[in-house]
Amino acid sequence: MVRVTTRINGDEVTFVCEPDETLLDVLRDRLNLTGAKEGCGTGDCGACSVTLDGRVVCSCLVLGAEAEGRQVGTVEGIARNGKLHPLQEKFLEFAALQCGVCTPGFLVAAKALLERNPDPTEAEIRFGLAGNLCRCTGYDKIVRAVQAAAAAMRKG
Amino acid sequence: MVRVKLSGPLKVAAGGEAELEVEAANIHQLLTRLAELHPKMKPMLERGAAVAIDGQIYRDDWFRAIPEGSEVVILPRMVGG
Amino acid sequence: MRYEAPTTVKGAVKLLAGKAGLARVLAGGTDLLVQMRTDRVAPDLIVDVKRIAGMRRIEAKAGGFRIGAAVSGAELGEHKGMRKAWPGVVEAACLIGSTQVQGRATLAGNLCNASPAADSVPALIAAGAAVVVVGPRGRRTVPVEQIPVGPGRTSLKRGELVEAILLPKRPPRSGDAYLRFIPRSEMDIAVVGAGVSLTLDRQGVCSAARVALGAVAERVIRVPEAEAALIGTKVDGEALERMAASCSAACRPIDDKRGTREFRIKVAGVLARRAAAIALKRARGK
Amino acid sequence: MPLDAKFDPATHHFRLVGTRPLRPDGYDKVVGRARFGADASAPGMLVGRILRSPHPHARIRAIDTARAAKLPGVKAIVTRDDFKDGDPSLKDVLVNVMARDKALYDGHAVAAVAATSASVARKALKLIRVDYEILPHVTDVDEAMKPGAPILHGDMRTENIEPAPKKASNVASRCEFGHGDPEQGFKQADVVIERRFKTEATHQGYIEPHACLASVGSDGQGELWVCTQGHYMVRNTCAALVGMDVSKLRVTASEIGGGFGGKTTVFIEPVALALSRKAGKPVKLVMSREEVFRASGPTSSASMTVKIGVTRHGRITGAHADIRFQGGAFAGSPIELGAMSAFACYDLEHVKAVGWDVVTNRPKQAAYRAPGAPMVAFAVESVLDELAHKIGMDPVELRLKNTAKEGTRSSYGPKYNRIGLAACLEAARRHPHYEAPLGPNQGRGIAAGFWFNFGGQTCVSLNVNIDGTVALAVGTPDIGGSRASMCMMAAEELGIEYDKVRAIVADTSSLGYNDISEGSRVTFSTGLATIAAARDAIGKLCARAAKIWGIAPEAVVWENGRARPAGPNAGDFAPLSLAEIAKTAAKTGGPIAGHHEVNADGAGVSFAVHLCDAEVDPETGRVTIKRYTVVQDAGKAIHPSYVEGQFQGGAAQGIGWALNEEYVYGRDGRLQNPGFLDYRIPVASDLPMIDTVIVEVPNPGHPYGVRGVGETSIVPPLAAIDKAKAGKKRR
Repeated sequence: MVRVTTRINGDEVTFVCEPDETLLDVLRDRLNLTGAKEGCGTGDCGACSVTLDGRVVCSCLVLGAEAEGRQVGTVEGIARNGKLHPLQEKFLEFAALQCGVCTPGFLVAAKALLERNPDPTEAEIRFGLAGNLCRCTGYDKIVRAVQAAAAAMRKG
Repeated sequence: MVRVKLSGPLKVAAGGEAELEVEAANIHQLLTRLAELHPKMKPMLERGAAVAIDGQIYRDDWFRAIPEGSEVVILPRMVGG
Repeated sequence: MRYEAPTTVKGAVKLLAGKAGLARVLAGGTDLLVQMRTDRVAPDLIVDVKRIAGMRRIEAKAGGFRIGAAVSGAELGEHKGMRKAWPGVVEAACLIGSTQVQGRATLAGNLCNASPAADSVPALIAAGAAVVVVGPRGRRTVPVEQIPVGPGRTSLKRGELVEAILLPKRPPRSGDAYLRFIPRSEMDIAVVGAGVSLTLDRQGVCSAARVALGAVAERVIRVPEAEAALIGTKVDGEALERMAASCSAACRPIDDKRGTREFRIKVAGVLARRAAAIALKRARGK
Repeated sequence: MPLDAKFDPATHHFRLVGTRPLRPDGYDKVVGRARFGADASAPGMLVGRILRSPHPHARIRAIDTARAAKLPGVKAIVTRDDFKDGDPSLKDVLVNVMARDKALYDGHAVAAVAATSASVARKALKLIRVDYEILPHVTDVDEAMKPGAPILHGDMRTENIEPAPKKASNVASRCEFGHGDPEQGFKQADVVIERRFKTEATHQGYIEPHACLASVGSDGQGELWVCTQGHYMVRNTCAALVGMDVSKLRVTASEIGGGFGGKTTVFIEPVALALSRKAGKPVKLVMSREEVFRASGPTSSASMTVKIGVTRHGRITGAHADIRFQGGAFAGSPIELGAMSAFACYDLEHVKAVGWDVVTNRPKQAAYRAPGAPMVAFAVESVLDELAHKIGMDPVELRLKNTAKEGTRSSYGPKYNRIGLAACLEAARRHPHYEAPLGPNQGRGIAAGFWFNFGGQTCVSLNVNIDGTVALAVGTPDIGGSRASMCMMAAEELGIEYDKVRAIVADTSSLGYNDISEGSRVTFSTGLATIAAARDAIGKLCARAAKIWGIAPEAVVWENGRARPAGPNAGDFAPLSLAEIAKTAAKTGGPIAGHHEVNADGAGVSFAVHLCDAEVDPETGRVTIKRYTVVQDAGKAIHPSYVEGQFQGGAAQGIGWALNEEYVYGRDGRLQNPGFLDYRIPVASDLPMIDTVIVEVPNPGHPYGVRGVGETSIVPPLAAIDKAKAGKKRR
């Protein structure tokens, strides 16, 4: 077993895990943060997206042990003090989710995208989010929600 | 008397007849009568059949009345995704 | 299984060379963790090299670059100097997987995974890149094309790991490019990949060229005939066609779920030609 | 409860229906709080894992679990011996859940373990020894039909052919639909085209793998948490397979991460229950993505021959289809639906569709959005397009000339009621997309599609709370925003605000039986039942008001959320709001609730027309979808955003099917691409925005005119994209 101390959504967390256990399994099974989902376990769907030191990654392709001393961000940390992030608001307003299982991954990835590129083109959004699979929406409403959130965030 | 149109497996079970006339006032009577007339139909009807009366499809509705002179078609029971 | 995150190269080499059974280097982990999950590899020891100083850095060196083995594709893509000097290499690295994979995957990992379809490898070979290999017997510098020897197999010896990738100084009037064919627009493994780098003299005549193809043989191959078809020409339509034909002729691909032999042979030429056209534009400073 | 003849949903002013409020489950889903199948846990929970056959066809001589059982941490192992034969109608389901004498496909379950951790469970699987006798296999539908093909089931005789065959075959049955005589029709044609088509199997590709948490005690009572489209189906099926009383198994439907038909049967649930019963502890069982591809229910693959004849003036004189579906290792492909839907868009005098249901060494197919229809529409619409080209007629014009309309005898038997195909064709032709210029290497395709839509058993309970809010309990898992539509319909009827109604999906012990969320039935049937339950509650609310006022109940009417005397003769009383009546409910007779139980019929068929522009790289053949428009009849759109979402989602799945999605089997009979890397569903950068046009031709079978919208949208894309790819400007 490995003992790991890390920060998750700003809070210091210490956990123990198997050396081959993924960060996704640690988050879900040990820390009860089930917002990140396992859709494939092989980095092909993005449902388990989290940020690691501000960069979006698939938590199924990160070992729990690697989180030592790092900053982890999950969907549970996007709303602050009960207030939804503009992306969360626009996802609801634009009906950008149907089943909602890919939504946490999309929100984490879209937030990271907008932090690096506050005014993305449609193509930049589509390519930037190509690692997040959605099977319900055909992406149309997701892209529109991200565009609207970006506009709202630029206005401040 | 009700004129019933058959297709698919039911037509085969009725010895190739595409249309039958049976005495029935509702769907239950119709299905019972058909199974009596053509015992080969019985397992198919039990497995599930839908009945269209004047274009309206009923999947299960034994006591749905069949108006005189209406058009009746028996179909396989359908499922969706 | 044991997980270790040494902070020095020496420490890493010692771990890898130890009697730990099967040891694997963990850089980005985007191949290794998938292989572990699908039971293709069950290491006894994982050596995470991301805490080694120097492994996470890109350094400008003698006009070229030294890219630490744990530098991610995203970090490479954000490096202005690399983007300007070797856009083909950067583009190839940034084609691997998704934004999420980009945040982790490394050039060194892509190379050492030794897939014939690795996107960054044809671009690195075309760029004339080399790797610094470090092991129990010290350091050696090896051209990129000598690392993979077959699907999943490298020339690295027990206890050795790649420490850095070296990109040479870009000669004046040079350009590089990488293109691949995938059925979707993202997220697929290359069905065919083509990397081209070329240099023009002052008259616009091609004085040097390197061409490499991915997913058309048991490993990424360099195609000297295609290079020869460009050198000494103005990289006009005719030269490009001859280069494309040489590329197709050099292919020895397999039929698999991702593409047929026939398709790969044909498209290898098409992509090499298109990549050369982009490299030419870049060499002309456009 | 049909549409009231005096009520026209097209002109009626709805207060809420047709608006776009936020969905009630939305907040939980954007903050990561929504609980899906794999998100539940229980104290002392074990981890379940399933051992699967690596062989496509093999006799299982013996299974030795002794070594695995000795591994510390292993708490239960189940094999075929733990599942006894029972209800014969569930035999195939049972054999699919756990292999009996033979493994019938790559991925077929042969044993399962429950252990204290995932790593122990994984190790235990490796210690189970299965003695296989490898048998020849077949995975292709045409190969499986040939004489001499490896036979899957020694007792299978082709049904519905005369004389009944004596020899075993992989052809489970034949079916036939249509009327008239196509041969006669072809003689009247100026042009007759016959073409053969093949389509590979695809997968629903829901992002959430199958997952459940089972807990069975030695008292025989059980609880099951599961992601499913139909938790009542899960309850009834599992109770039968595992041998429990239906009343003792309580099933709760988790939030569901996509289904599209793939979660309309059971796979792991009976296994988890059996493991839990044996171990005496809760067991969580979650499929990996690889298991989802290898061992859940993909679609049929199809082989089809379609022949259509037309006159120079564009009248279809005859149509014939011969359709062969393999549906995996068991009978039951959606061949009848495929054959019935083949020519459903057209008004034909001579039409016939013959279907063959074939078994192969592949996983048992499950429903996928309009099961059976997309591949057949691909064949039929492609031939029609070619005919239009040949006679020099606009393809929309050709379809309009032959379009099915009210009174048309459908190719599957009944005459159509009011339908919207012509309206969709006209709307497509009017759409700016239809005449927009095309760039180089671009082509435009158009195709029509049809789906039946279903109703089914539905039970709804609506409770008026003390503060004037309303709790609505439905029994159809919400697979795409249906709770929002239900709240809207209830609030519309009750005359209260949308956010005063809260809808939940009740567990199987809290509400009566409901059929599966399938067949585009939820907004139709659960909506219909919700409206009826609201009207039931209104009746009771009016009765309470009557009591309070001391007048006859018939003298009270409900208007704008308030009870008021029907007229001056009834008395002069200030109207009572729902909240006011609710507040005194305890003193006026107790709780106020509305209920409705129905087996809904009259779902109303739906049609769509799709337009697609594609660009083809002339050297590599790579296809890019440049523009896409969906025109579809929704009857009445309750929440237009989610109607559009269904249109767009179905189109995207159809685009994936048309371009890159397919099951690839190797010569060894093993699935070569059991993952999202090589089973390539569309990613965001593969698609353009998908324009939608909602056509509203009211369905006479629903009080607001609703038609199901979930499935039709996957039917036209295969043909539309194929034509667009062909590169000619065939509008």
